[in-house]
Amino acid sequence: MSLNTNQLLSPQEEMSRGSEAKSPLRMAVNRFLHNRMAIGSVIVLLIIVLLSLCAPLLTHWNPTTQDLMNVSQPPSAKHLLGTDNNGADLLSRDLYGGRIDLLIGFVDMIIVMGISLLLGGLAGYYGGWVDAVIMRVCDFMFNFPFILLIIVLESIINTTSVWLLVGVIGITGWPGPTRIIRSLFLSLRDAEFILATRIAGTGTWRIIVRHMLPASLGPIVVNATLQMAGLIGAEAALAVIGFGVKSTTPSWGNVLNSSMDYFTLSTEPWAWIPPALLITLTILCINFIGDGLRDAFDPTFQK
Amino acid sequence: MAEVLLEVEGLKKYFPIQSGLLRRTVGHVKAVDDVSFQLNYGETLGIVGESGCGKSTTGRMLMRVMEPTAGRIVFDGQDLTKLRGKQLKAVRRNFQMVFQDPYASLNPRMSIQDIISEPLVVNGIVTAKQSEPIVVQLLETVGLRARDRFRYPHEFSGGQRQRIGIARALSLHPKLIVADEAVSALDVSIQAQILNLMVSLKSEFNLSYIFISHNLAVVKHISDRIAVMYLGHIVELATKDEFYNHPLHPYSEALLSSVLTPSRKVRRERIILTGDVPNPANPPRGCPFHTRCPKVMQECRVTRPVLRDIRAGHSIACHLHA
Amino acid sequence: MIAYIIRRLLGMIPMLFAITVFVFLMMHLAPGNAIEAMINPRIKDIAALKQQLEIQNGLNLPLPLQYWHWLINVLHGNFGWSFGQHEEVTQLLGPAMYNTLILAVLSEILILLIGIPVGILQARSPYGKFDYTVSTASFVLFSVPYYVFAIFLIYLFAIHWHVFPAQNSVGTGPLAGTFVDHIWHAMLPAISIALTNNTVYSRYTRGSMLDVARQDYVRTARAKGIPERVVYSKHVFRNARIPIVTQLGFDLGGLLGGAVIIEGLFSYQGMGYLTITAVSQRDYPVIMATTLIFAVCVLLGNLVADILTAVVDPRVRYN
Amino acid sequence: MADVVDKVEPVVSVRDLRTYFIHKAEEVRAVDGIDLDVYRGQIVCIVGESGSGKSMTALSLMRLVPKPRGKIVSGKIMFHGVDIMQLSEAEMTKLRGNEISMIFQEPMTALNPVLTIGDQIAEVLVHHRRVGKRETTAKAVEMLQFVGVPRAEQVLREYPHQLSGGMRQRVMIAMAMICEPKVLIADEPTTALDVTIQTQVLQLMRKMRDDFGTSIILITHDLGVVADMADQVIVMYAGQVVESANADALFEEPLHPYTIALLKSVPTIDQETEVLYYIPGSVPDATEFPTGCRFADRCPLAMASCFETAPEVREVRPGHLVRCHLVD
Repeated sequence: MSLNTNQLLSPQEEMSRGSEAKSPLRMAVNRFLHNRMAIGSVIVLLIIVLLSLCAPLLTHWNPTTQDLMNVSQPPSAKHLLGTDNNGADLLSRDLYGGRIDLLIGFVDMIIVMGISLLLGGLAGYYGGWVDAVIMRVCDFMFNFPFILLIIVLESIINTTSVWLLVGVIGITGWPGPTRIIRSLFLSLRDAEFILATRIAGTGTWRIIVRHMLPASLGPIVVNATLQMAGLIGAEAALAVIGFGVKSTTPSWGNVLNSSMDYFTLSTEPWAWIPPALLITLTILCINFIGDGLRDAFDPTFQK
Repeated sequence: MAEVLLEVEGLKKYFPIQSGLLRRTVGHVKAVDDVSFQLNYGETLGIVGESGCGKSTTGRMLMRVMEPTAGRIVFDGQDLTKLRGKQLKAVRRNFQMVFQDPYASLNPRMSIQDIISEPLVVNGIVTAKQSEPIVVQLLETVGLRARDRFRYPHEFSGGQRQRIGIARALSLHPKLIVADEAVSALDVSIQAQILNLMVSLKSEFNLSYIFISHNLAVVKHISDRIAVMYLGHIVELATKDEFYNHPLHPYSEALLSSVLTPSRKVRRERIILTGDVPNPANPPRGCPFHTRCPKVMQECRVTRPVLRDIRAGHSIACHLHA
Repeated sequence: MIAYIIRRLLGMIPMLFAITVFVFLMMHLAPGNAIEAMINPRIKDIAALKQQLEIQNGLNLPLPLQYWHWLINVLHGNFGWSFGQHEEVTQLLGPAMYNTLILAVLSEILILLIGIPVGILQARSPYGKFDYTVSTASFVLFSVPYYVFAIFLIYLFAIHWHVFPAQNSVGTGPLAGTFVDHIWHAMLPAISIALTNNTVYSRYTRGSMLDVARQDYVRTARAKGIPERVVYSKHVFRNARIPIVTQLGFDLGGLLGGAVIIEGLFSYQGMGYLTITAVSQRDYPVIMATTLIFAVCVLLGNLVADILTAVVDPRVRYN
Repeated sequence: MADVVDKVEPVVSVRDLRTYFIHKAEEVRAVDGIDLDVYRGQIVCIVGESGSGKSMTALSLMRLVPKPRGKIVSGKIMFHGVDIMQLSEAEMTKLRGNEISMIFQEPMTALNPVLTIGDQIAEVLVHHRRVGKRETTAKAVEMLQFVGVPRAEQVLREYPHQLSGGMRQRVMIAMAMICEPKVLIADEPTTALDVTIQTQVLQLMRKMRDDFGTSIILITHDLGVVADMADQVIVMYAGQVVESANADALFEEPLHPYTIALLKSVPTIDQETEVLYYIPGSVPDATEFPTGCRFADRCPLAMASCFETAPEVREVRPGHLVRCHLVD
């Protein structure tokens, strides 16, 4: 067994190495890149993200400046989408507003998935009492749905700061994905290829990192996108019943909420249709991406 | 050469049956109940039996991936059931396993190179880089090409995957390989390839095998000694010739008479057993086989016969031959 | 079956205990206590009054003892006094629960009448034109948040066409307060809930039907010469409905607890609306009551789901 | 045994049956030109390895090829002088379970888990015989007793998961035989069962043939089962029949190199062999069969011509058909 590796590799073999090695991950990436709806959604989503990030370049209106002399203006050259009940420019509120929703969607997705991976992973890998405890906590959390928990927590914490809202959503959103990740790990734990690697003497850490995480990558990523779609909508859901961030802060939910009166709804469609469309479009794009990811990771999945 | 490699004594695996509100244990499924045998260096022991007889559970306990309820597993002079952590890892490389399902036993996301070299790397024998020539040699040993190591499991057929599984098991140069239904999922023509490979590897690598299978013809082909299991017990343990020429336990007789041979000339007298294997959660009193045994006596319904030597190299658990 | 239900009900006790402890603690973690919420901070001798009231209300007792008193009260149906609405909490709960019940049942009926049949139709001829159109439409509809639906429904049905009211759970006029009036007011919120859920249920039904249609026993049924119509109604649907029935049970629990956002949006005076009002007034006794009832509804919903599953699945029934 | 076989006119006669799976541009030729004759009371075994098309042949005979991808593209399936390919779906439904029945490999998954055994047996009679409830129950009990299910009346009220594997397969047979069909197709009926149970089930199937004169098409990969049961044997490879003969003749003197190799590669308990014979390589991909003989690149006796032209089936001896260039 003292052969030099290089001697074993003929030039043809080296050549064929690239084309022959079809790693499942690379195949998944390829499938995703060939999914037109998914790629189109990625582009649209990027545009929405860019619009919010570059809001200062696109409009000179400050979204928080109120002008009580010019409330509820219809669209004009000055205010492309008119002004709201406080006289703030609606276009700039729509553009800046995306920042909060996208921030909540993205940051909370990471918080929620992080907690879920940790707790679900522990429960699924170790089983036994660890699993029992974590699952009981999950069951407990399920008795208080997400929105209810948030508004009750808000009444206790008594704040409308953006980061506190991010925190509250983050620490209430994990039970669902935790259950999913737990069952993934639980089924993997007894998979024959995991058994084989345990017999070979592989340690726990390596089994989790090298075998179980890659094997559950597909479902985890798909779940993360679904979570993100839900979380992006959460801010607006809270805002329309008056529990979102401070009403002067621009957010899609706040723009929507400030149009929730008979007069605005019936006569000023430019006030409420754009934020409604933006939220819907963003969620739609993320769902299409999630769908594309699922097809990419699991080509046998039948819709 | 008749040195003992593995000695199993009083091995048991009971799975609790829980019921009710407080998850109280109301009984046990006695998957493996008091199994003892020895395996010599260079020997192949075939374990046969029908589904649910406890043969796979025995194999998993030997591999130390399932904790026995009771009993000792002495491997090369060391009691495996007492070892933990680092000590266990140190002896672990001496026994490896080949699985039934060639599609489930290889990680679909790892290249063949990574799959075969993993045991070497995690045991600190070589680094991932150094392992390449070893992997090449192992692949050639099991009849695959060197360049196959860059490919992934989904690109191989069932038989080829089973070869990869064998290469992985061989990588640590184990003394014992437990093969659990290793050829059952394969077509006959492929099954023959794998059986031949396993036979030739045995002498090449000085291996001992425990070959678990429901197929008596396959077991006969590869084994030196045969253990027949029924409802968690070994009911007969004999050398191959003794067993196939003079089976003594009524269950073994029935089992052998049920084996169909692809020939119109051999017409065996069939012993047709009535009924099904009893539920292992609620095994019959006395001899586990008495509910189906054509030669049942009063004693069989009361006391369980123990496994004892009838003659050199042949022991059975049956009141008929007391 | 009855023994099973009793066992399950007893099994809920630890969870109920945990929930009540949680709800109780939540109130005590809240900034300020019930007394502060009750009295006018500008009155004289506030400290003495506070102390007096605290003793009166048992707030000076150790926490476990306070919990015990509270629990005993709750078990007697006494949830305390609403500071926000100056009424017994129990008085507020009655009408709110009635309204929420109407809304929940109405939405479930809409789901049963639309979501599930659409899914069945899709599964009968999968990958066809109808299936493709409905699948695409429901994927898009699924991405529309329910509050956006609600706003569009208000715009169309309430503002534009004046068909259904968009506010309150009862109206004025000769029919005010009748059952019909209640239903009429529950229509828009129920449709909003059902729209999103319908897409979920039709996808779910379709998936479950297609999954079952691939099973060996469906092939057996065909091999026995059972007409295709019967194969679907008897063999496919009876198996496909199992996960759907379970899900319906779960969802019913959630809906009975009150649809917070939708009720808030329509000012529909159900449990969700009551919670929102209480939260904005920091009316803790009401919050505690609604949260507790919500949790109990979810638990009962789970129980109903399990019972329904056992009814339709003999494998569960016999284990 | 032979006295039950009536060789006048075949009950089932198949000519040039082709069943393909079409998905996008790919065409999987699962069954690619099968001829088959089954006489009254005969047990015909179709033997082959996985991917040989034997199960798809069975489903084609029932016209139950999985839709929408699977399709019988050509062929004639004569049942009692009627070409069932010409029947409407409604007429075919009347035939299934009544005149031609089928049982499957996994008795666990082949029975509906939410219906009682009684329901599942009764519905066959309800749809084909239109008899009353009491008569149905009586008939079901009788049939269950006939196939050796103890406590038959109680079993009628039980669900599949309450029975053992062997009992489930007996129930399947009872269900398939309750209308006393002329043909029973059994697709690997004993593969999922233990050997001692296999013996019971095979014995039961023989009894069915003897008592009802039913013709049985038995599909299996196990040459032991073939030797035990068959009157006539059809060996399939890559969607085609490679050899077809009377069972005694086939085991006495197999002629196709594939049949010979297959028989040699099975370990038996009757002889000792140091090294098992084996067939190198694996079955060709059904989307692109070679132009020549499909077995050529695994065949130890392949000649140049085998790679060029595909051999036709030839009657080498009376009743012994072989698809091979070597046997002329």
